[in-house]
This record gives sequence, C-alpha cells and structure tokens, in this order.
Amino acid sequence: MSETTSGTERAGTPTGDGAPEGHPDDVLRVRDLSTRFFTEEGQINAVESLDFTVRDGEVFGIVGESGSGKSVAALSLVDLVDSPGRITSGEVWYRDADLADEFRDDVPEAVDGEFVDTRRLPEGVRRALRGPAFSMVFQDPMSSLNPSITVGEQIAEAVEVQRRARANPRRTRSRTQGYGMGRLIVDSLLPNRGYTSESSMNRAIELLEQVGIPDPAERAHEYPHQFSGGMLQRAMIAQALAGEPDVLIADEPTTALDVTIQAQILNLLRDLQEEQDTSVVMITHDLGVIARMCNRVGVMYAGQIVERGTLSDVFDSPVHPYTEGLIGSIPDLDDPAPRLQPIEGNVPSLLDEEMGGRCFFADRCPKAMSDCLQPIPEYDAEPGTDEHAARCVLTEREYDEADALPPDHFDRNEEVRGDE
Amino acid sequence: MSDQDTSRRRFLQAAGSATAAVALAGCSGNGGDPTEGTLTTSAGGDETQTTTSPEETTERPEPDTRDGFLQRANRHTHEQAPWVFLHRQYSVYGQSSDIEWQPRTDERVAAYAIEPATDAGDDVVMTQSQMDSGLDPQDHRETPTDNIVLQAYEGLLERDREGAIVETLATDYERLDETTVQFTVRDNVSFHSGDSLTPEDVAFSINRIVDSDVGIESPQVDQLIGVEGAEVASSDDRTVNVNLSGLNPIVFASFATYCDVMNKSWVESNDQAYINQNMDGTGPFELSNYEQGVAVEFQRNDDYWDDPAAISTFTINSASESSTRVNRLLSDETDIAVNVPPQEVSRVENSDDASISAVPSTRVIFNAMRYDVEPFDSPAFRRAVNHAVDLDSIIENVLQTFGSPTAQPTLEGFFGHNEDLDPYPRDLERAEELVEESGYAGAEIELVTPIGRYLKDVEIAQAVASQVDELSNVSATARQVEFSTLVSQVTTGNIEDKPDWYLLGWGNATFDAIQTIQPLLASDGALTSYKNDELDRLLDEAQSLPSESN
Amino acid sequence: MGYGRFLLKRGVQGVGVVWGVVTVVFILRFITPGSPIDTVAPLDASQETRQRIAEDLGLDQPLYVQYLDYLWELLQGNMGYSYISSIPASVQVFQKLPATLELAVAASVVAVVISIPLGVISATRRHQPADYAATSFSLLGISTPNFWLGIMLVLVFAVELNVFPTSGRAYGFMQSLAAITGPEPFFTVVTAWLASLFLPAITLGTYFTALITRLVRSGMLDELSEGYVRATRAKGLPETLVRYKHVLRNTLVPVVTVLGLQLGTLIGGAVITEAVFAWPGLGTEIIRAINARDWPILQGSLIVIGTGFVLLNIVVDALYAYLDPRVIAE
Amino acid sequence: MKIGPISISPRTIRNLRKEFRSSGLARIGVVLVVVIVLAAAFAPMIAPHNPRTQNLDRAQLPPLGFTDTEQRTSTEMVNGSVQTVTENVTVNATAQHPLGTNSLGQDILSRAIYGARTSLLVGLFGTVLAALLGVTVGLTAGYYRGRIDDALMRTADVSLAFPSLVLAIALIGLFSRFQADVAIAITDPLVTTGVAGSFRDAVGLPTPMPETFVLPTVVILVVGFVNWVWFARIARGEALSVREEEYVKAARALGASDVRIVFRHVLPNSITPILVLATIQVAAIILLESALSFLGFSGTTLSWGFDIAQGRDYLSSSWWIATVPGIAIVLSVIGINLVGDWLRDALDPGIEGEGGM
Repeated sequence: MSETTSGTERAGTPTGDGAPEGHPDDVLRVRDLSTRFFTEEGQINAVESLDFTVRDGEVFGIVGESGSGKSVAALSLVDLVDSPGRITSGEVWYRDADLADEFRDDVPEAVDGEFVDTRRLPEGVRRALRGPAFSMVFQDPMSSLNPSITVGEQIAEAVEVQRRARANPRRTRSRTQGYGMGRLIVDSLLPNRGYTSESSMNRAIELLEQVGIPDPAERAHEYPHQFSGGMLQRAMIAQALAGEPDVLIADEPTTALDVTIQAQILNLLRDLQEEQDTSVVMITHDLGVIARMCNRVGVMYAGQIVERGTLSDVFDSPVHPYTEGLIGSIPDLDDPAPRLQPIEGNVPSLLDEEMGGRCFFADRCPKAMSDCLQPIPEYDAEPGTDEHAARCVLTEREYDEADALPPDHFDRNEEVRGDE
Repeated sequence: MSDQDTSRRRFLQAAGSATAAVALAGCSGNGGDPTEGTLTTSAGGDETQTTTSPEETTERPEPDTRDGFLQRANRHTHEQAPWVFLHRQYSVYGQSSDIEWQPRTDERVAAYAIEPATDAGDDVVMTQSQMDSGLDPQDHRETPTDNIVLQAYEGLLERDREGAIVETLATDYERLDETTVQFTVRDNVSFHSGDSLTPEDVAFSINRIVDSDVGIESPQVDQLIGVEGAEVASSDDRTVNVNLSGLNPIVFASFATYCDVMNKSWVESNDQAYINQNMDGTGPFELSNYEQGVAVEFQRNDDYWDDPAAISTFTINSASESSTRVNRLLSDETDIAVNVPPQEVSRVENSDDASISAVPSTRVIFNAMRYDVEPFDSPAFRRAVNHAVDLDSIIENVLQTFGSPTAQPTLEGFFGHNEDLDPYPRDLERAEELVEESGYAGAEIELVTPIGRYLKDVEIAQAVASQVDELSNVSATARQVEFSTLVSQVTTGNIEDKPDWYLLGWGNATFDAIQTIQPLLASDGALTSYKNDELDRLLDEAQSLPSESN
Repeated sequence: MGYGRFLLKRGVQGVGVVWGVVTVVFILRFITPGSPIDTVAPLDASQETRQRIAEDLGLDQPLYVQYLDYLWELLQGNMGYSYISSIPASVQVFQKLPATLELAVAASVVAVVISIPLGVISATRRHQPADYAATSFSLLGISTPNFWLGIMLVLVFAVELNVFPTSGRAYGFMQSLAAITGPEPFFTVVTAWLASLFLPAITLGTYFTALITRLVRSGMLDELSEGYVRATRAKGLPETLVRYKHVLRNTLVPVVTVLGLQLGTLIGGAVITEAVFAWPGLGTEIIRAINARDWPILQGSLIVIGTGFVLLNIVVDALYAYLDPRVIAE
Repeated sequence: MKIGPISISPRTIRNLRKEFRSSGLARIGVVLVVVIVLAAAFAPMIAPHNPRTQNLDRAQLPPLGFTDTEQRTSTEMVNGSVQTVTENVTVNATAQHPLGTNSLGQDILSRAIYGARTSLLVGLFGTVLAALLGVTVGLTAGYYRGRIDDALMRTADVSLAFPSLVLAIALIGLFSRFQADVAIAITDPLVTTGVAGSFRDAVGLPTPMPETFVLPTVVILVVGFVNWVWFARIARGEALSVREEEYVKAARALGASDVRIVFRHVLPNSITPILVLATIQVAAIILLESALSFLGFSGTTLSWGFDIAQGRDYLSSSWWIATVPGIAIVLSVIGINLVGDWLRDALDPGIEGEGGM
C-alpha cells in the first residue's frame, strides 16, 4: 500500500531544528524522543531517543514486551508523563496548518511548514491539543473511568471540552478554559447545573450508540461498575472519539479483555478508523493484534524502536533477532510442529547505569557479537520495502561465530541476564 | 453538694431530758427580746484562768448559762482535740468599681445592699461558682441557690452584715411559752404576682418545710428541727403561732437563716417544675428571665414594702473555674466575682476598675480524726498532730493570709465561742513527746481531702501532711478524692464508713456553737467522728437552757 | 437496592442502636456504687428522710418494673425530673442542646472550610513549602490537647489582648435571629454572639481541621495515582475540574467514612471545650450531673447524645452513598 | 524476627528501614518517643527533685531565663472589713528548678518527667486492654459472621454512640468512690533497690524519690474499655477477608479447630493493621487521659492533665505551670503519631486508623 518515493531518507536522522523530512502523508513525526524517570533507585530511561512517523488514516503499530516502554512512549506523545517521569528531549511534530500559522511568528522554532513541534508550544496549547488532535484509549477501562460519575457524564465532559474550545479562540484560553473554582462551586451548589450541557450529553449518547452500546440513553446514566469490561472499553473509545481526534492512541486496548471481546473491540476500532479516517497508534504486546490491524509496525525494545517497516517487512523478513524472537514466540496454526522458541532472559531494567552504550538486546541476543557492544544507529534493512529499517548490526553484516560474545559475557558485570 | 452545710441539732433526740430540765429551770420567754443578751457573748467568769495548758484539765465549777456550757464544750474539744484545728475561711469577692457593696459574713449576697457608683453600676452582674438547683426557695440547701432565690424571696427574720437578727416580714416575734413562739406578720406587703401577704401564707410556708405532706420533701426540715408546725393565731392582728416539740434555744436564729415565705395560692396552683423555674416572692427584686443552669435575671421590684433597691437589674451567672470568674471581672463582663482565690487577688487589686473585698466567713476548715481507730483514739496523739501543724505558715503561704487560725470548733463572734483558747502553737519536740506518750510512735497516717471543694483544700491537706510527716516518729501522706466520694462516705450515718482522717469544711449560718459541735462531734451527730460522754452532757445541758442571745 | 431502601435499612438499624443506648444508660445507674438518695438528701439527713426519698424515687420497686416504667416514660418523651432542680430532665437537657449544637456546627464549618483546600493544596503541591506548612500544622493540630489549646487562646486573645470574651455564650443563634425584629440592635447582638463563639469554635475545630487536612491530603495523593485521572486529563479537561470534580469527590469518600467514626470525638471535644469556656451546653450539664449524681439529667444527656450520634451517622451514610454509588449496590 | 506466634518477614523489616531512612519525620518521631520513654523509665534517676515534695517558701518560681515580679498580697482585718496590702516582690529563677515550680513549690520539671510515666503507662496498658477486647470481638465476629457478627457489631455501634470521653467521664465519675482504692501504688524498683539513690548521690541529686508510683487503674480500665471498638472493626475486616483465603479454607477442610485457624492464620495476617492502629491509639489514649485528669477524673495527681488544671488557676500570675505539661503532651503525642505514620507508610496496612478521643 505504500508507494513511497523518498525511501532512503530516514525520518530519524537528527537534523537539529525544523520538522524531519518524511512522507508527505505524515500527520505526526516523532524524533529523538527520550523520557526518563528519576526515582530513588536511579534514573530509568523508559523511552530512549524514539523515532517514528504516523501517516493520515493509517494504523501504526508499536509492539514489544511489557516493560519495553510502549505505554510511556504513548503518554509522552500526549504529554501526560507524571512525575517522577519527564520528557528530557525530543520533538513531536504534528501537522496542523492553522496551528502553524498561529505560532509562526511567536514561536518560529516550533513551526516548520504545516508542522508544529508540540513540545515547544506553551503548556496550555499542548493541553488544548488533547481531544481534537490526540486522544487515548487506555489499557484497563475499569480503572480509566471515574467510578463515581456516570459514564455518559464523563463522555459528555470530553464533548464539552471541545465545544467550549471551539467557542473561544485558542489564544485567549486560560489554564482552566474559563472554568475556575468560582464557577465550579456555583455549579456544584446549584441543582441542574454542571460543567456539561444538555447538548453535550446528547452527543455523548450518540457516541455510545456509535460504539455499539445497546439502548445508550439509559446506559449513559449508569456508573462504570454497572458496565461489563467490553462495554466499558467501548465507552472509553466513545470518549476518545468525542474530540474527533486526528490521532487516536490505543494503549493495549484489548489486553484487559477476554478473547471474544477483544475481537469485537478490534473490529470496532478498525471500523471507526476507516469511516472517520483517523490515524491510529496501536500499542500492544500482541503480534496477532498488529497483524490484524496495522499498516506499518515499529518493534520496541528497551525504549527504542529496534525494527520498523511495513507489516510484511517486519513479519515476513525480520532482521533484528529480537523481532525474530517475538515472531518465533507466536504459535503457528498452519504448522502443527511446535516451533515455540521464547526469548530467553528478561527485559532490561532500563536503569541508566545498567544500560551502557551498546545494543540493549545484546545480553539476550543469540547472535550477539563484539560489534554489539557499541551504540547501534538505525540501518536500512535490505529485505522488504524502503520503510524497513532496524537498529542491528546484522543489517550490515552476517552473523559470525568468531566474534560471538562468550555466553557468560554479561554475567560478570550485569545482574539482568538470561537464566540458563 | 451543698455549699452551706449548716446543720440543726436533731432536737428531738436530745431534748427528751432537756424539756424536763427546762421545766425545773422554769425560765421562760427571755429569749424573745432580740436586744437582750446580744452583748453577753462571754458569760461565766470561770473561763478567766486560761493560763492552764490544755493537757492538764483543771477542775472548774459547773457553768450556769447556756453560753457557759457551750464555752466549756469548746474548751473540751480544744483539749481533747478530736480535730486538727485549721482555719476560718474567708469569703473573698472581686468587685467592680462600678458598684458600692460590702460583703456579708454569712456568704450571702443581697443585691438590695448594692449601690451604683457609676452609671454602669445600675445593671449589676454577679458571677458565682455554680447556678441554682431550681428556684423553689424551700427545696435546696446551698449558698449559690440562696443568693439567687433570696433576691426575690424573704424570710420572717433576716440578719444584718454582722449577723445580728433583724425583722423583715415579721414585725415582732416572741416566745409565748417553751413550746410556742409567735410572729406578727408585716402588713401592706404584696407578692410580685400582686397578691398581698397574709398570715396564712406564712403558716403555709413554715408547714411546707416541716411537714412533708404539704407539697414537698424539703431538705430544710432539718433547719427548723423541733418546729412541729404553724397556724394563724389571729388574722386581725396578723399573728402566727409556731409550735415547738420542746424548748429550742435557737429557734429565732433558725428562722433568721431559713424559712422563706411563699405565696400559698401561687404554690398550690402550680406544679414543682413550674415553681422551680418561676418566682413569686415579696423581695426587692422580681425574676425577669430564667435560663436554667445559665443565668438568672432580676429587675427591681418598684412596689417593695421597704425602699426600692438602688440598682435596676441584677443578673447572676456562673463559672466553676475561679480564673474564669476573675477573667470576667477584669474584662468587665461581671461586677461581682464570688470566691476569688488568693493567687488572683493581686491581679484584681492591680486592675484599675476592680478591687477585692473579703470578709471572714461562717465556715471552719478542719481535719477530723476518728476517735475509734488507732492511732487517733489517743488524745495525746491527736494533740501531737495539732502541735505538728504550722498553721501560720499555711495561712501565710497557701491562703496568702485569707484565713484566721482556730483553736476550737466555734468561730469568733459566734454564740458560745470561747475567747480564752489559743491555737495550738507549732512545737515539734512537744509533738514528738506526745506521740511517744501515746504509744503510737512510728504510726503511718493518711489524710483524705476533697479536690477543689474548699478554698485550696488540696494544697492545705498536702501542707498539713508534709508538716506532720516532719515528725521523726510519724509519717503522713495526703490522698485526694472527689468530694462526692468523701460525702458518700461521711453521710452514711455510721462512723465506720468514714476515712480515719479527713479534711472537711463546715459552714454555720446560725452563729451558734451548737450547730457546729452537735452534728460533727456529739455522739448522735449526723456526721460525727467523735464520742465523749462529757461533751454530750455539756451539750445537753446547754440545750436545756434558753439562749441568752436571740 | 434503591437509595430510599438503603436509608430505610440504616434507619431501622439506628432505632436498634438507640434502644441499646437507652438500655445501657439504664443499666449504668444500677451498676454504679452509691444511691441517688445521696444526691437528694442533705448532708446530715436523718435515716427516715432518706427512706422517704427512696420511696419517692421508686427505688423500692423491682428492677424490671423500673426498667419498663423508664422505657414507657421515655416513649412519651419523659426523661424524669432532675434530682437537683426538680425540673423535667427533657426540658433541662434540650435547653442545653442548642448551645452544644452551635459549638459543634461552628467547629465543623471551621474545619471543613479550612481543611479541604489546605489538603488539596498540600497534595497537589507535594514536597513544596505549602505542603510542608500544611503537614506540620495538621500534625500539630492532631497532637494538641484541645483543652490546653483553649486555655492558651483565652490567655492570649481574651486576657492579654482582650479582643474576645473570656468565656460564656452571648445570646446564641436563636436570639440573634430574634434580634432582627427585636428591640436590641441586630448588629451588636450578632457580633457579641459570634465573638463569644469564636474561641470555642477554634478550640474544638482545630483537631478536626488537622485531621481532615491529613485525610484529604493522603486520600488525594492516592486518587491522583488512579488511572482515570490520566484518562480525564487525556481528554483535555481543565485541571480545576480534574482536581475538584473528579479527584476530590472520590477523596471525600474515605474522608466521610472516617469523619462518621469521629463524630464521637467531636462531641467529646465539645464537652471539654465547654468545660474550658464555661459554655452552657450539654457537656457542662453532663459534668455537673455526674458530680452531683443527678441521674435523670445524666441519662437524658447521654440518650440525646447517643441518638444524635445515630442520626448523624445516617446522614453520613446517605452522604457516603451519594459520593460513592457503589455502596448502595453492596 | 518472631513476636509470639507472629513472624515479621524480612521484607517488612526492609520496608521499615527504607521508610526510616527516607523520612526525616519518622526519625524525629522515634527520637521523641525514645526520649520520653527513657525519661519515664528512669524518672527516679533523672528527676531533679521528688515530684511530690512541696516547699511553700519557693512556690511559683519562674523557669530559668524568666524573672518574675509578682505582687505579694497581705491582708489584715480592720474593723470587720479586710484591708489588702500588696507590695512587689522579685522572684528569681533558680537552676535548681530549671522549669520553675508550681503553687506548692513542687519542681515542674520533675513532675513533667513523672507525668510521662502516667501518660505512657495509661497509654500502653489502655491500648493493650482495648486491643485484647477489640481484637477478640472483631476476630470472633469476622470469623463466624452471621448472627454472632451482627450481635457483636450492633454492640460496637452502641458503644460507638457514646463518645469515649463522655463515657469515660461518666464511668470514672460514677465509680469514683472506688477509684482511690483501686488505684494501685506499685513500688518503684529503681528506688527500692537503691539503684536510683546511689545514682543520684553520684550525680549530686541527693533528694530521696517516692518509693511508690500510683497506677490509675480505673482510668486504664475505662480508657481501655471505651476504645475497644476501633480494634474490633479492623480485626473484623481482616478476619472477613482472610477467612476467604484458600489456605484458610484448606485448613478448615483439614479439620483444624477454629481457635487454631484464628491463631495460626487469621491473627497473624491481621497483625500489621492492628499494630499500626495500636500505635495511633496510644497517642489518642494519652490525649484522653490528659483530658480526664484535666477535668479532675483521674486516679493520680502525677499527671500532665492534672498539672494543667492546677496551673490554669495561676495562668495570669505563673503561666509556666500550665504551659510546661501542655508542651510535654504535645511533644509525646507528636512523637507517637510520627512513629504511627512511619509504620503505616512502611507496612501499608490500608487503614486510615485515626483513633478517637
């Protein structure tokens, strides 16, 4: 599906300022995004100079084991990383002509053509982008909805935010969008007054219907604990769609659900994505989901995209041993002979001092070589389309027993190692 | 419980012999005239040779007057020392400079006697330690309630500041014979409700106290002991006759202290709850507002039979904490603060618009020693304890001089007080000798004191204990208990329930020795800790004679 | 189960508890040493007098008769007559109730108004000066005996500075209302009333201000880590709404529960506060009644307090159910 | 580490250490508590004076650093009325009474030190009593559920309906007749064995110390009795959850006796929240005790609350008499609360255990 011309440029190559070169359809270009957590144990590099792009109306998948930093990456996009975490560097270029015009003069360094670097925009504006620009569907619907407020109300809030946002120009928007303590107290004291309006409530009910919740009018007035898991996730999706976002980030949207429901939710997501032509960032550890949904894939490991490309690039001709390992770990239904070979060892702790400048996978890599002990840039991967790229020396050279690292190499200086 | 634990000798018990004796003595009616005999406080010149030390009791001729017997009784108690004689408590008031007022010996505060010194002094507020226990003047027995009801109610007789008897609702009173006294009721007196005072009201009021079939179970029945009842002698000359069960030498003193006159029809047409929340007296003030337990407000009774009061309103509220009362006085929230403790005196004195006025009260503070338990069954030991106590130091340091030392149960100025007795001097050697003599060397004794019941009670008890403890051959400690605890122990009627050694205060508003000695020291006394035939005899003799004074 | 039925259930339970309270209060008197007679009879009353009194008080009857009479009278709203003043206990007790309610309400208002914003600030500005200030204040607040605080306040503000009355209650709410039409100038009355209420309210309120601040802070910190907070922010909701409409509301659930349990402390605190300020309320009445062994008053007060406690707890339950719809389901 | 049947896992201990290291407040709390406990334990050694001996000649001495000019008032009767003469007297603080003396000339510091004993003993014994009562009730209710549970919990509701302070006042006030007799005078080993004496001679504090120490038994009984509910609630909750655990079911299936199950499984699992609650309750009970003795419902005169009540009458002339014991209470309660917070954060028993007064 990707007839790309400019294949050789790598979106990731750091060019200092201005939006990175990329595909014309790009709606989002992330470059060199790093998010770190500063904990008592030490600094954790959850996301390490992350690069990827998302195009109009596509589903971009990010896959990786749990603990590989997927979710943090997602939160970093919408700027919702809580302390002690902090986005330490990187740019998130988002395509929005109006926004670009608006800030071209004030914050020139944040604007490049139609693209704006949301990281360089003022906080208020960044927050205002949540909803209309980016919105998120979270992993656990139960904990992601406020238990003590009706589902309808919560969706209506999402609608209302955008309604008010449209009502007054972005420039004059205050931190509270003109909704401060005073208003809150008045509203909570007077009956039949609240943040949400009649119309936004009706819109919420429409949305519920849209995501396939039966008799939405009644369900809208029920509380989360009265919903089933699947229904809740549909409600979450409805809430995410309320702002008609350009980019919908779905963080493990199906993990908390049982298999039958998973299918429904995925179908729902795909349908909505197709009819509204939203771009979706699908974050999951489940290659099945990826295979089913995505156009392009990024395989994430230890806070980095270690291999990316079109679905076929990654699935049919993986280069990075980690990708191979992942794929290897899915049971193949066509071939009864079990070729399950789970990856040995655990995801690294991501503790700064324990990572060092090397391929982070080296300690688990069956094909680890001495070259792997230095920082690995992203190389074009031969097989597949131009999209295909990987952070692995094997893109450049064959595996060679000779420079293979001794199996106990990492035992000496690392706690985190495969248990043989 | 009651602030004025005055008692009446349980007349009937002792009077059986007395009446006979009286018949022989055959003297009558001379008690009627209040003026007569008030000066003869010390009859019986035999009391002059006082050089004799208490230990060797010299033989004295038998007295021939009631006063003589009472003085002899006091000497007896001084020598036998059934108590550790402590001090006479003072009533200390803080007083705003907005008013002019002199405190009374009997702890009562009559708003009638208050005069404004400034414009602000026209509306007077008094803060006392507690509020009334209901407004029925005959259904209580303590000073705080007296101070409230007595603004609106009056008795037949009253006392002036010094304690001399004066007529109020009675214009005249006399003994007809040894079992009858007669009151003449004042004319042109009306109750606040407008009804005018009749002899019936007086008779009814007396009967309401002494006869439990008339209305209530009055705790004042013991105040008028020996009074059997009253009836109207003649409505025309407005006389009421009171029948006594026998000669009661102090009947007028009793009437001068209790028996407030109520409106018969008003009482009979209302229930107890109402009577306890409303007032219909003849007094100089009438009730304007009553908040139970909070405040009582009076306004001047303009058609009072005597001159109307000088102040127009009088409000009484309460604060149990002395410091709170003083704070109110100093921040001008009140005009009279009752019971100002010594440590607050200087604070009041130093303020510009308040001052201290104090007066010796009718209350004596003492430590009773049970005569029936070791080591207190030895008079020598009891005297030793008295010698061990440094009374002057206690009065000087604990009471900051708000008290005067005593040598006998009866207070100075009371009828029957023995002026020849001096307080036990502090003499540790003598005390230790006496202890050896008593054979109780090495005794360990414990003084039980109520907490915060009397002025500085705990401090006094602890001081006494540590002073006695200084004796090489006695060790003493003090233990404090709730007053209610002590009361429940001393009121059971049998001496075994009492602590061996306890601090108590005793107020006596009749100004007559008998009302202290009889209940506390006579063998049939309700609260007695002592038993001695000689003393009982002296008391019986005294009660068999009419009183020279009132 | 609907809201109504939920409350009904609570109500029925409440009645049971009240009955328990009444019974305990009755039993209390008979396991207590000393007889009511000691109260009624004068110090030196004769044994005959004491006997007569015993009969008047019906103490000569068998226990169960006394109990049944007692219950029956109570049902008719008759709590007996004060041994001291012969005034109906119901009258005497209910006369004191407003003062105590006034005090408790004032203290609660002080507590809520101060503590909730304080708690939120301290939670949202964690590890900042504001937080440290709030935390130390609340620690101090829950550790200071309120009677001592009261004494110190009187010493400073009443005795030394003389800006507030030292003690006692001026007018009161009802009189203040009356003053609108009454002869006395409304303003003076109200100021006098509030002035007399101020120090006691602070004295009683401090502990709860501190307590609620602690609860709100810790609860808020817990809630802020909940998933829905992030989700709510993700949809771009204003921070004010996130904090107060979503987070605080859920924080209040545990807070309300604890406060329900702490009502007893509030009343107990009121008792001792009244003792410090000579505040003519139930507390003063109770202490007086205990010292004087005035049983009808003591029993009446305890019953009123117990009942009030039960009622308040029903209110709390209702509030609880409103804040957290899940409890009704359970 | 084992305490009776309960063993504390090394993880728990690690958490305690970690929390202790990370939180300065925890350290402050522990220091405060240790200081107070030591003061209470070795009172007869460190108290400069016998807390009971009074010296009326040196009454109301101010603390070091404060010099107090007070009016000494003398009075004399002049024809029936009293004349008061006041002259100024300067009272200097003395090193012998670093915190001054009260109206009886008793050393305030010594009384504060001995007061710590009363407060801590009442706090500890009261809490233990409350815990025993409450946990027993709570476990029974939670373990058997059904009727027993209802009955016990309704009882708890009833006793909750009596504010502890009010109930305590009522009980103590009404039983006060026996109070003095029940208050046990325990002999002070440090004194009777002469340890304290020799120590004091060594450091030059020759004053003899009281050989006995009054334990306000009624107060302990009452505060224990009025605070059991808090423990009952916690224990019940724990029991309810634990009894559903598989291993408990298994144990029951294996026919283990209820008592055994409760003691082997339920109790150990409930111990953490109980421990945390107990800590907070000690503080709550210390406050309660001080309130009681302030109101005069106490078995002993060596109590902070009692001293505050006494000092209250002297507030205007000698503020320190009421201030010192007040500060003592605040400090000790803060200390205990901090320790409680520390335990709660470290052991995270999931309770908001604020014991009531």
